[in-house]
Amino acid sequence: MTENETSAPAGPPPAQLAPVGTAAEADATNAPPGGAGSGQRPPAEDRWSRATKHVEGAPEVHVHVPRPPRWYAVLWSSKKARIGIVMLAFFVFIAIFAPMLTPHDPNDSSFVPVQDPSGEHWLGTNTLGFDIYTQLLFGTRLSLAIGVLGGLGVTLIALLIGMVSGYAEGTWLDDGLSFLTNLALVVPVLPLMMVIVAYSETRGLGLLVFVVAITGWAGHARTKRAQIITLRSREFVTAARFGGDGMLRIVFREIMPNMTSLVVSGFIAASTAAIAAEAGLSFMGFGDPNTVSWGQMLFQANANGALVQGLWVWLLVPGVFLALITTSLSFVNFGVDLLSNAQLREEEN
Amino acid sequence: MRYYARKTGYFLLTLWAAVTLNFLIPRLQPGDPAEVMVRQLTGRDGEIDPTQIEAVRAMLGYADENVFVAYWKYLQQLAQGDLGVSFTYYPFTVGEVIGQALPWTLGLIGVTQILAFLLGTFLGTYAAWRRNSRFDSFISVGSTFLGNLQSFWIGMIILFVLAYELGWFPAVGGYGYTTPGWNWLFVADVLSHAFLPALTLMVTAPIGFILGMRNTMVQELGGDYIRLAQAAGLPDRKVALGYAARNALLPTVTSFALSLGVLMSGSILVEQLFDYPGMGRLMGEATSNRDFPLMQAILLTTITIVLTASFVVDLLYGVIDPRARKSR
Amino acid sequence: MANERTTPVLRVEDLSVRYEPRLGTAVDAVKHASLTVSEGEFVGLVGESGSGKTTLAQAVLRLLRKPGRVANGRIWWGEDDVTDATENELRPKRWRDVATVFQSSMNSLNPVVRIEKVFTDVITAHSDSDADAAHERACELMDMVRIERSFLRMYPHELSGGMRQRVNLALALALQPKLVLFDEPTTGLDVVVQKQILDEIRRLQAELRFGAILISHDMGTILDFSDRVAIMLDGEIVEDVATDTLLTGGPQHPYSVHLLGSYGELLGEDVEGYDAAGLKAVEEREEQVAQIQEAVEVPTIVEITNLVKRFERRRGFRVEHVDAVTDVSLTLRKGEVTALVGQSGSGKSTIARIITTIESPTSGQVRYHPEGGGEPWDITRLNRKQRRVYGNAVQYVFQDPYAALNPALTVAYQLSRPLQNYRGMTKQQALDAAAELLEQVGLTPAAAYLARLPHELSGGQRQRVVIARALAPDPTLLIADEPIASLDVSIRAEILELLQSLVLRRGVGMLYITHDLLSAQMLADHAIVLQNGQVQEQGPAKEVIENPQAGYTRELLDAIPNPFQDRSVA
Amino acid sequence: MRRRRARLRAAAALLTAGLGLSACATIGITDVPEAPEGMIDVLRLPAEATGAVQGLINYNWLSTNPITSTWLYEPLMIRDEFTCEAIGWLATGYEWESPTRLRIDLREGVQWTDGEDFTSEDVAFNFLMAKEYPAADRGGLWSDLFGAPAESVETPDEHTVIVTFTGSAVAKTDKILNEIKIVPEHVWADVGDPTQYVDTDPVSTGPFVHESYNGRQLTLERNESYWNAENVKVERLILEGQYDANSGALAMRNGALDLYTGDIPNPERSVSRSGVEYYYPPGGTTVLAMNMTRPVTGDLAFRQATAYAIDKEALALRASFGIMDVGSQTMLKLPIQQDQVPEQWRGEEFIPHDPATANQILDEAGYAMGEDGWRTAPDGSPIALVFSVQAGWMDYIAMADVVVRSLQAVGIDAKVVTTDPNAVDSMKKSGEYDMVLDSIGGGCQRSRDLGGRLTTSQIPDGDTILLNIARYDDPEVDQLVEDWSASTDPAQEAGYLSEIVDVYMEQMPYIALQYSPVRLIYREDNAVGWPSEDDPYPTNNMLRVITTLRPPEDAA
Repeated sequence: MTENETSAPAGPPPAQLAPVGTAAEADATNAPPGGAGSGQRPPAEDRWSRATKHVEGAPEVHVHVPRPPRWYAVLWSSKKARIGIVMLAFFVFIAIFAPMLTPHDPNDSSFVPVQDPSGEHWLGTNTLGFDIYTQLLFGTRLSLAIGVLGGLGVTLIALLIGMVSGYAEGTWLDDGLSFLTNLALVVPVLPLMMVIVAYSETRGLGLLVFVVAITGWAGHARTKRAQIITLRSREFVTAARFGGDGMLRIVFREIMPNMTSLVVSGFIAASTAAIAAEAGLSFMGFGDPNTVSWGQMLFQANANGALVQGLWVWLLVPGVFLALITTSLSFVNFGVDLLSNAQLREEEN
Repeated sequence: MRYYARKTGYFLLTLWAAVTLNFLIPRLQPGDPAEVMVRQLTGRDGEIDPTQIEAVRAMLGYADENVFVAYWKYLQQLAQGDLGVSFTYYPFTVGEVIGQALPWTLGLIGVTQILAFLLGTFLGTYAAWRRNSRFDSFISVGSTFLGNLQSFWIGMIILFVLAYELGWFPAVGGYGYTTPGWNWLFVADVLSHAFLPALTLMVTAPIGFILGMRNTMVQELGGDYIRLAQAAGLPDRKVALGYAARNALLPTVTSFALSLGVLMSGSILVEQLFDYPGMGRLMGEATSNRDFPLMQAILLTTITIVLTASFVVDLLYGVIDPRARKSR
Repeated sequence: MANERTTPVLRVEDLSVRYEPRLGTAVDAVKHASLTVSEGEFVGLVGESGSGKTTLAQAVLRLLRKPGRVANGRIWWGEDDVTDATENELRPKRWRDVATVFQSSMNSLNPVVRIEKVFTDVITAHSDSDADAAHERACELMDMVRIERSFLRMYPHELSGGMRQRVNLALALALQPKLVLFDEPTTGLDVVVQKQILDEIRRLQAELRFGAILISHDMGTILDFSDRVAIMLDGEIVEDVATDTLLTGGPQHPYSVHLLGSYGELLGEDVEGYDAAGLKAVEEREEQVAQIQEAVEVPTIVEITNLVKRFERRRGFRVEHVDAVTDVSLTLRKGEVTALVGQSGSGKSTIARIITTIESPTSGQVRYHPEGGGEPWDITRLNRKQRRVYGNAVQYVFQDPYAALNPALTVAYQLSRPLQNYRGMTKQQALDAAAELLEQVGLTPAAAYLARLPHELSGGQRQRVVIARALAPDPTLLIADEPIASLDVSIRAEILELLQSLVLRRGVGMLYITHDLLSAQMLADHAIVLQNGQVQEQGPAKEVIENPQAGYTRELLDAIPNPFQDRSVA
Repeated sequence: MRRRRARLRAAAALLTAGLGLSACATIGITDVPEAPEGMIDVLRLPAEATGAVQGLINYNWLSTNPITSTWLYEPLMIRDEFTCEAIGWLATGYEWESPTRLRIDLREGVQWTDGEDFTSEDVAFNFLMAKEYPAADRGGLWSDLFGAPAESVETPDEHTVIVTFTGSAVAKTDKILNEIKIVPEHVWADVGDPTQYVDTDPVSTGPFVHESYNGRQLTLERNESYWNAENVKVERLILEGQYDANSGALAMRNGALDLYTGDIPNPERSVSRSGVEYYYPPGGTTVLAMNMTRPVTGDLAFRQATAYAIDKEALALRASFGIMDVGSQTMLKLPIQQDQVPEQWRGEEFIPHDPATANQILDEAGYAMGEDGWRTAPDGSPIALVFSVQAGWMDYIAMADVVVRSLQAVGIDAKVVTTDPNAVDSMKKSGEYDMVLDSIGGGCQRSRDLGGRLTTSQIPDGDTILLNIARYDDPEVDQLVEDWSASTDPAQEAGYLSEIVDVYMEQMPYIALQYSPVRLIYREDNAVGWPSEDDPYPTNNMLRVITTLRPPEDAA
């Protein structure tokens, strides 16, 4: 959304006329009547404003620019999104400054195992001799990394398949891609994940991202396809075709900017799923034991009988942190939804 | 008519693709079933005995045949309804094994899914109708958080607290000492055993329905026909339930079928945790044992259930939504 | 009874409605509006989009939703002040005192229940009638709006738009309300259907004597129908006079003058105080065309011969054929405007789609005569290079400027793409050329518009950008598909004027597609009247319109209200 | 009485399910009738069938998931893995009359549970059945792996069986005696392929007979006519439920189980406070296998240095919470088998943790320390070893972690890569690895358990997993193992062992880390006489354990 004040000639600042996008208020959403032009110089078309010149005391004509509120303002306006952003910022802070928040190394297993929380070990140590607090802090890094990368992976695949198949709706290409998508939707994800993980010789972030992306794209591709189908029949797309633009340019340059908030919210949802998937996979023993992650902590806690040994913290805290980070993402998504649905802005608080 | 023919054709095509994937996915995993089996007998720290492997291999009778030949055989067997013999439960057939496990999962998942659907749509409807109320924010914030908890984690906590520490419920298994049969003793036994796994699933299962229903309902409430109904002075309850909820239910019904598949996947961990004798556990077991026939059959059953459910929903959709009847 | 007469069915005093969105600045959508409707009175409320008509209607119906609220003033339904009444207090009064017909006929009926159910719901909610009585009443109402009773058993989507709006009308009358509020009840409907519905409303209103408010942006309808007209501008009611006074005595407020004037301009009527010099007189244009035609032989651009387009629709095992276009031939020449007139479904858009190669013809030929002579090309068999040349030569002006511009991209981008694509310009060259184009369509200074996003432009400005974009590749033929249909009355004449000047100045040919014979008469040299895909009549525009031969043409002409004439005749 | 109580309980369960109120968790615990004086009422054990589905009744020990394979059918003899003596069971003794001829002397007076006598015909039937159906040949009697295949089976009298082989087959002794469980000829002769036989009504010789099975809970009753009935003091066994580390520990803790043989991490902390005892005797040795065909790991000096570099104490602490002892490089189970250690290695059974020595060996062998702190191979190429570990195996991962840290401490660059357990197996088969963990069996057929690890005939070819995964290749050792396998003279045993231990100590193809446990976690509320540190005996065969148990009153 470019700012137009800089390019507009001097004149009164553009006033906000109406809430944009309140679909029910057809009157209010449309552009104001004849109220165009820029201050002193009425555009040639506007005969009404020409007419008003003959009348003394006619109201001054403004440039009524119904600019929608800035995206960050919309995001911040939602209480849930606010909480989500703050929580997420908290996790990002931890991830970045983890080494400064703890004196220990997350891979250091030289502590006396099974210590109760103390000044030295805030959450105690686990049976393997790791400092739980330190591992918790450093685990944030992996969760965020997998969230970002997994979300990106899913979004990219979903975009490519969804957009192409949506734009080519009705052709064999779309039939093929849609079929693939529907198939991917019904194939049980967990066995597929297990196969992929089992087939790969090494474990690690890359593999997890791959697994998450390859198993998680279908639903997103479907929504993107649906969205592009509605957008594709819009006249501006036909106009771009008449303007001589090619398919890829139309899809990614003309159509995509109109579904930014959908893409973003899809990305966040995919990130959430990726973080959860990492936890699940790690819990089943498919993770990489060399990395410190919350899923890995849960797995170790479970495999080492944390509950029966009374090490509640070891099991509870990573689980709660996982839920918190995914919740923060979901909350942010509430705000993102407001971007595309102005009606919701008035609903939610 | 054409609509149904197309849908049926699509259903069959997807089924075929799923059947083929079923064949491929298990075979892609590394590991030799005989070795896995012997490893299980000897235990992890034991030494694998080549003589045993030889014998077990001879028993299971699979050969290193060409993949295409194997695929063709598999299709032929499948056409005859023969799913093969399970490696894990040799010499029982896969059919017998699944026959034992399926009712448990269908019972557990079916009941929780239906309960989740009812509870979820009810709460979602109410939250949407009373939107921006305390109840609404409580429901939407609470369910977001709960929905983000890992089901295995919830299960572990529930198991430990309710079963072991407090001892209120039996911890593991599908039933205890009672003899299976249609007597109320057994039914009570089964119910008490199903309670904890069902509770675990119920923490997260309704969340999708709650949020989905709430959102579509809020959307429907902005519709013109709602405004007209309000202008016409129809009672609130009628507007909420007869008008908005009725329309909002349509997309939710579609998601019902798909979420069945998700729930089945999710039940693997929960069933394992509670030693529940259902399909989820069986799947985990078949996978770790490289029990190809069993894995294939379970995947096939799962996919068939999901596909059939969405197929039925597709067909039903015409009944629920009059618009779908003609236009397609 | 005298007492009742003095109590108006609706009284609005000094009403202000304020939108206070949680984001952005608050807006007064309605400012100090006062309006009174007496029993049996028909009041027209006119104003352009964004003037606050609908907001006023919602407020009157007490259906305002957040973030809107009544900031000031009072509303009476009959004798009751309902400004602050609770929903429970309102409920028994609703639909008895005030009923309504909404704009969107498509969505205002519950899509998943049969129509009868909606009737029974409404009737039983307000009376003790049992199901049978309600059914009886529903049947009566259906009779009243002249729809077969069997339609009660149908679902809304099974009805056509006009039918649905009739149902809505019947529904509004279910409880014999004292006032019915019609909020643009015919928007989006076909011209002929529009007329039928409006006639129906008028007949019923005359018969049942309910008070009525008709909200519309269509000056003609309002003037034709109402006893009194209220004109809204920027949330204010600037004029509230009897229709006769408005037409004969002339409006008082300058805006009313402008509105009435630009409406009259299209009809060829003068309104006192309105400067209508914008459009060239038809005669003048005719002369020019005649001159062109005599001087040189006008080159043909596109030639259509015996065009047939048949759509196949499968229903079960049967295949139904719908002939959208049957045996149409026409020639589009340089510098000539051909009008294709017909109501929706007449096949005019299909022809446009075939010319722009979106659809392909079933039979018949569409040939393009390339510039600089040579064999004409069959547009269904263009090679890659020819396709490009053809795409360059034939451009399209869209109906709805709100949909035709990409909301996420700047004017500069959208204008420079065709320039870069067809004319091989660099980015900077394209920008300069884009600015020039903007000047040509009357958007000056161009720099002020280049960086804008579509939502920062008014409707007229948008349509100018759309036209500029169509001109960008320097085409020889413009296909203008209802270019003024979705614009406000006061802008229509201007856009027509612009199109006309472009034809004159640049000598492009134009296929002007419209349902509106009047605008065709103004712009076009040649007119073709289509019905159900068949040509009913064609010839010089002036002749076709002034002296229609086909019954269908006359029907179309009749559908156009002309309050000036009606009044003067009366 | 019993029925009424059950009804009450079910009502409580109904309430529980219906209202979610608390009820007794003991639902599912059956009442058992009291046992006679001096007997144990009941012992509760986890189910043996490992599967999720338990409603399929099959007692056939050859099937992949029998309801029980321990308590009904018995082996001929049980080898004491500590002393290496053979304990008589269905057979009282055996003798290799020549390396190709094995005589087995059967116990007299043994009856099948249907009253028929157990004879040599039964044993011969079992052996011949394995010939006809190779799938049933779990002892490898007729295969040519580890010794020659059998040729014929004779039964000179009712209590003697003689098996002749085509060549020397002494290495098969323990498999034949220990692994094969004898089934009755008069029942099984008619069933066709024994592996496909669904055995729902077992006729056996074991200490227990089946009483009831409801698809989940198996109740076994004492076999009154058992040949060793006087030593079986347990009236009933109830086998039910599958347990993992957590649930197993909890069930042990609250007394729902009397015995658990699965892994419970850190039993000292998790269970022993609640009156649960545990005994983890060594069952074998977990070793670090080095790929002898690769440049660095194939170098003796590097292997020796590695052996010194590894902090095995820390490793045992991490991997088994210090319960298991550090493994001896002699591959013998110390201190139990202390007397079997060859003389030349007495006192040097363990390679000490000595980084200085490790560094010295590396320096001398040309592994130069670079500027960056990492050593390079003698040819100057950088070292980057990959330690492939089975994913999900917590103790293995912990061990690998300690090993890699130890290596890094002496400047060797190595990293742990976790892989699917089956993929690790295929690495072992194909030899595509640097270092893996493996377990060397602690059995008494040492020519096979220790020797097989070093012979070229046991190098896997890629299809089947064999024993020599380090790919140790020495013709002399091949010959040694061959001779040892053919030896029937117990007196020569020590000499062969001494030579083979030399190879382990000097060549170090496998580096001992810690002993792998044979776990036994038990409660003494209902039974005493379990093996323990004070009363050690091997736990590898539960038949032996059950015949040692006594009611607690007896002990008092």
